[in-house]
Amino acid sequence: MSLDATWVVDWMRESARVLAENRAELGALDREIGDGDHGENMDRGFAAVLAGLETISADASPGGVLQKVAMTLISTIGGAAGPLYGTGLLKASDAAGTETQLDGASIVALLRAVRDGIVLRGKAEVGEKTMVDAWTPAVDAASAAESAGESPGGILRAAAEAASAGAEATEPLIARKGRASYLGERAIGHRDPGAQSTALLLQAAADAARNA
Amino acid sequence: MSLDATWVVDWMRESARVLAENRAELGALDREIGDGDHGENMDRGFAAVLAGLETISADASPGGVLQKVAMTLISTIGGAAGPLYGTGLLKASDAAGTETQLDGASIVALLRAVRDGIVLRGKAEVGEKTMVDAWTPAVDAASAAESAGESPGGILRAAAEAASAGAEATEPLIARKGRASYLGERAIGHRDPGAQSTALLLQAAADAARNA
Amino acid sequence: MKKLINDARAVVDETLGGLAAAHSDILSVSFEPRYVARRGAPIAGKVALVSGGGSGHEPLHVGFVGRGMLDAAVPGAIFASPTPDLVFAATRAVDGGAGVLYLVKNYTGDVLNFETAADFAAGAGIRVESVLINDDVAVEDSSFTAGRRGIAGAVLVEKIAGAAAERGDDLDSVAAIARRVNASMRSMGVGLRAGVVPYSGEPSFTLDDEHIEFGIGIHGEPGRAVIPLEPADAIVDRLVTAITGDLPFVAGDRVLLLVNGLGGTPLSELYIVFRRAAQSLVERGLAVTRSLVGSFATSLEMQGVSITLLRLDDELLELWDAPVHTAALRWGC
Amino acid sequence: MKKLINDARAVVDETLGGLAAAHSDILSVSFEPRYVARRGAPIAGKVALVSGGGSGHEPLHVGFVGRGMLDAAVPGAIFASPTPDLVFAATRAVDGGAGVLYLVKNYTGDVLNFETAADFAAGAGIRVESVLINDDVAVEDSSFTAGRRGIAGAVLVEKIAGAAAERGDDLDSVAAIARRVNASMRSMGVGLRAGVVPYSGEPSFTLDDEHIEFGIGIHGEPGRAVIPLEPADAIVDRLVTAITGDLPFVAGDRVLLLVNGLGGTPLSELYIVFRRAAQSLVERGLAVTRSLVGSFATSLEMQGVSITLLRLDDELLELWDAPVHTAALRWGC
Ligand SMILES: Nc1ncnc2c1ncn2[C@@H]1O[C@H](COP(=O)(O)OP(=O)(O)O)[C@@H](O)[C@H]1O
Ligand SMILES: Nc1ncnc2c1ncn2[C@@H]1O[C@H](COP(=O)(O)OP(=O)(O)O)[C@@H](O)[C@H]1O
Ligand SMILES: [Mg+2]
Ligand SMILES: [Mg+2]
Ligand SMILES: [Mg+2]
Ligand SMILES: [Mg+2]
Repeated sequence: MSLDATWVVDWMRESARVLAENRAELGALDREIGDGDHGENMDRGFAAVLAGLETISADASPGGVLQKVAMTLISTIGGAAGPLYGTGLLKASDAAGTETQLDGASIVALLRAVRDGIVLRGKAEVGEKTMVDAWTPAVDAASAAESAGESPGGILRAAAEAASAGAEATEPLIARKGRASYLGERAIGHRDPGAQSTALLLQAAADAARNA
Repeated sequence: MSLDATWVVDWMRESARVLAENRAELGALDREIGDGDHGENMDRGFAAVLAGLETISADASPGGVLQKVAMTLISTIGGAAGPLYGTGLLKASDAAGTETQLDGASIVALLRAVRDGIVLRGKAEVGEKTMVDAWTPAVDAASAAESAGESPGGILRAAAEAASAGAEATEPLIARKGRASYLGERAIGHRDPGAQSTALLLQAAADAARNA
Repeated sequence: MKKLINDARAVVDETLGGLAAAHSDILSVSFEPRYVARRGAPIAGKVALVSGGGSGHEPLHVGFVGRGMLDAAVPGAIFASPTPDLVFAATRAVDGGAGVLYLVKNYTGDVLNFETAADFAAGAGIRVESVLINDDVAVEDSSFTAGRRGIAGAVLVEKIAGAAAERGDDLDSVAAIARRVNASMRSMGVGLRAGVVPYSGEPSFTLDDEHIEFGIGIHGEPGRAVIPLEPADAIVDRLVTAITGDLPFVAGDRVLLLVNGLGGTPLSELYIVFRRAAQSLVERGLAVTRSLVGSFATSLEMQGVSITLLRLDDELLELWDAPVHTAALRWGC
Repeated sequence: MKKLINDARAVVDETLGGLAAAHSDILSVSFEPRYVARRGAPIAGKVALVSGGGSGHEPLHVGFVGRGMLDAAVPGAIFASPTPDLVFAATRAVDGGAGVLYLVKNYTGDVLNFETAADFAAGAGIRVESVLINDDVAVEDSSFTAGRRGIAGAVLVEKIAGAAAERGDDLDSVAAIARRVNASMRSMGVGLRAGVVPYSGEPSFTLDDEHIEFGIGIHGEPGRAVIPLEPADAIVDRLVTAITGDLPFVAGDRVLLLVNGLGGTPLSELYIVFRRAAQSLVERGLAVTRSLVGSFATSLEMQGVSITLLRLDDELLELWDAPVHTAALRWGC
């Protein structure tokens, strides 16, 4: 079984939907330990992505769609999340190359490329209370699921679950990167907004692969 | 029976006390239909008067004391009330002249001079919701009491009662002078702060003549 | 009450202390008697401009002392007109022999106190002229009120009359220019949330979250009505309609547009207001020839804005553009 | 939420619309792509200065575009760094062939977005240098944080580097001056009440009536601690101690003292703060050689203040005094 460009398009549509739905919640998380704009930033970026999907050509590859999405995010999100998600998806686009069908191993490579792109730009390590704390367990879980012979859908569901757990696990942490790092101990008890948006994005990826 | 400079001094001391006590209340009245500073202005002015009384010479006449008080008020109250009360008391000082003892007729003349001084400066007529609405009935009541043969103390008590009623009677009025005039109908239901401070001042005058 | 102050009664003196420390090149502060004078005053042969009024409206008037504007400002207690002895002291300090012009916002207290000061000055042989500033169209100018209030338009009168004095006009001429500016301008404001008077700790008025005071005064005095909060453009249109209809301003007029914050309004909102005001004036055929945006005549930390429109002619324009160097307004030098 | 706005999402564009209408002599606004450029840019042979960052801090940076300061400012959404394509568009619009200097406040978002823009510019053959501004001593500069934040000191860097570019310094020299200013200055602020972010309608933090945030950031980010509200002088002393101890500033230093309002603080309070800050610097033997008081780097209508201290040398002083003509800062012309 494999996923094609339609999955990427569905993933982005679903992402736009859930980010709009969770705009206020992400904003509230960011207000607690940041500057309150994360929900607005993500919603603005994915609304632009959604608009851009209208004009995607029918024969676009998964990598082609991802590149367009990445460029849109870079030029619409702003803040820290824009370059981070943008670079991540750009790297994912590179990883997907010109393939038209993504098998399990390609899916894992794609997720790993996102994570590595984010780390490349943001230099955050695991445990520093950023979106990396959702991406890294997600990549690990995806890799394990693939090794265990799961389908692409199963791999994405494993990634989504791990990202969600990873986001939750940022709550007791002290932040070392981003705006929340200024809080010291006062960050404890609050979930990282970027880790939470990552969990939403990966849940959207799994939901878009519902039947795969 | 008559009143001397000691009465004027006691009147001013008592005024300083009750104005300090009613600072917040006068401020609240002025906040409703003015700019909220009347309590502060009166308290500042009479605190300065109180300090000035320390250095009054033992042989000062009532008119002399009133002149010093008037000058102090003019140079410390500011706002509308400063020149109005100041001019009023300056005229009262003129009315008292060099007399050392004020009989009933002199007391009435003194009160009338205050009222006339205020009207001269402020041009307010009765019914325009200003301190004139307390002074005018006070002067009329004092005059009537004097005609009826009342003592100076009795005259001042009559004036105080009428001023108090006059202040209360400003509540249903629309203002035509001062800051409250901008309110139109919205001034209805609020007591004029200057009329209220006049009522306090005349009550202080009566209290200072408690035994006369 | 949350304020960066020490003692409610020391607010005015300590503000002046900071002003003196920050702007010693422009002005000096006398604390006893209390007034602010232009550095170098008196200037022999120059008409001296003196203004003042209650404090709490900073930078008005103290921030407008300096070259090309005021020779002295006399700040009273918060919202209370200064007393005549202080105005007189300032008058004596800055009179350069060519007479003194009082610029007085039309409030009973200011009028009476400056009147008395003018009497003192006359007694001391100083020639004084007074010009009343009453630009606020919120208030009906009728025998049923104390007359129109003076609000942010004071800044324009001070700037332009100051320039006239600086170029050497005599007292009558400077007074005539000041009266011309006053007669050629109209203002009106709205209040969203009151400032808190330091000595009472209470807001000067209260409004719920859905209402604004249309026609607010700079002491928090009420205006025409409490109306529902609307989008900025709708509010601006109401203000512009009231202002332009009053003079009236007509198509072809060149105007100066001042959008003035009342103390607690962020600059971004002032520009949003300016944007619509300028649009709406252009729609009416007026030419917005000069602009000023900022918080110049405030009411403590009140949230709100006022709009002032001045009809310009060549002379007023030239005087407006003339160099000015004060704490709050500076150009050309 | 009570604001003079029309649509929460239109706040930035409409603010710029007002800015363009009010200051067409100084600047022009491009809406699509969105940036503000100095009128007359590009200026051939002059190093161009570009800054930017999230909106909501007005007049920073858009109010500092003009002669002797920025060639372009790129405002992002409220509190969100602008995207690289916009910074790149502004870069292309103002590059006069002598290279472009990016002045970037140290926030992860700004750093990353300007970094990408610099890559784009390199690709287009435009030489770009970047200088990070990180004056806020509230935040520890350690490997455990994203590093010190850039706050009101940005105004000083923009003014002084702008003057260096104006006198014809080359890119490396202007960058060196900007770095010198940044290295010679320290800032810190306190917040009393948060601004309300238009799109959420929520205050960016909440504090009860008895507490303040000591070391507040200009996005309402927390600082060192929530402490009880104290008299202004005590708060100022805390800030001055933190700031002077950090560089450190020592007796004999000539300094520029900037007291910056955070948006909703009345000018009178800024002067009260200035008064004590100047006193306390003098007590430490410092010479307050230049002063600036006003709301320059704000956080919507936040109530609070920041203090910035810059150690001056003859060259910085000369560049500070050089003519500047922008919407929010003007002298010498
Ligand atoms: N250096 C970094 N590496 C990885 N993620 C980061 C880094 N800095 C910030 N982030 C992520 O970005 C999120 C904030 O994004 P957003 O609110 O949109 O931007 P900003 O902080 O500029 O307002 C944080 O919650 C965190 O997950
Ligand atoms: N023209 C006037 N004639 C008589 N009294 C007046 C006049 N104008 C105002 N007042 C009185 O002054 C009072 C207000 O005084 P105050 O608050 O101290 O001054 P301000 O109005 O300048 O703030 C009013 O309540 C009113 O009684
Ligand atoms: Mg954020
Ligand atoms: Mg009053
Ligand atoms: Mg008053
Ligand atoms: Mg942000």
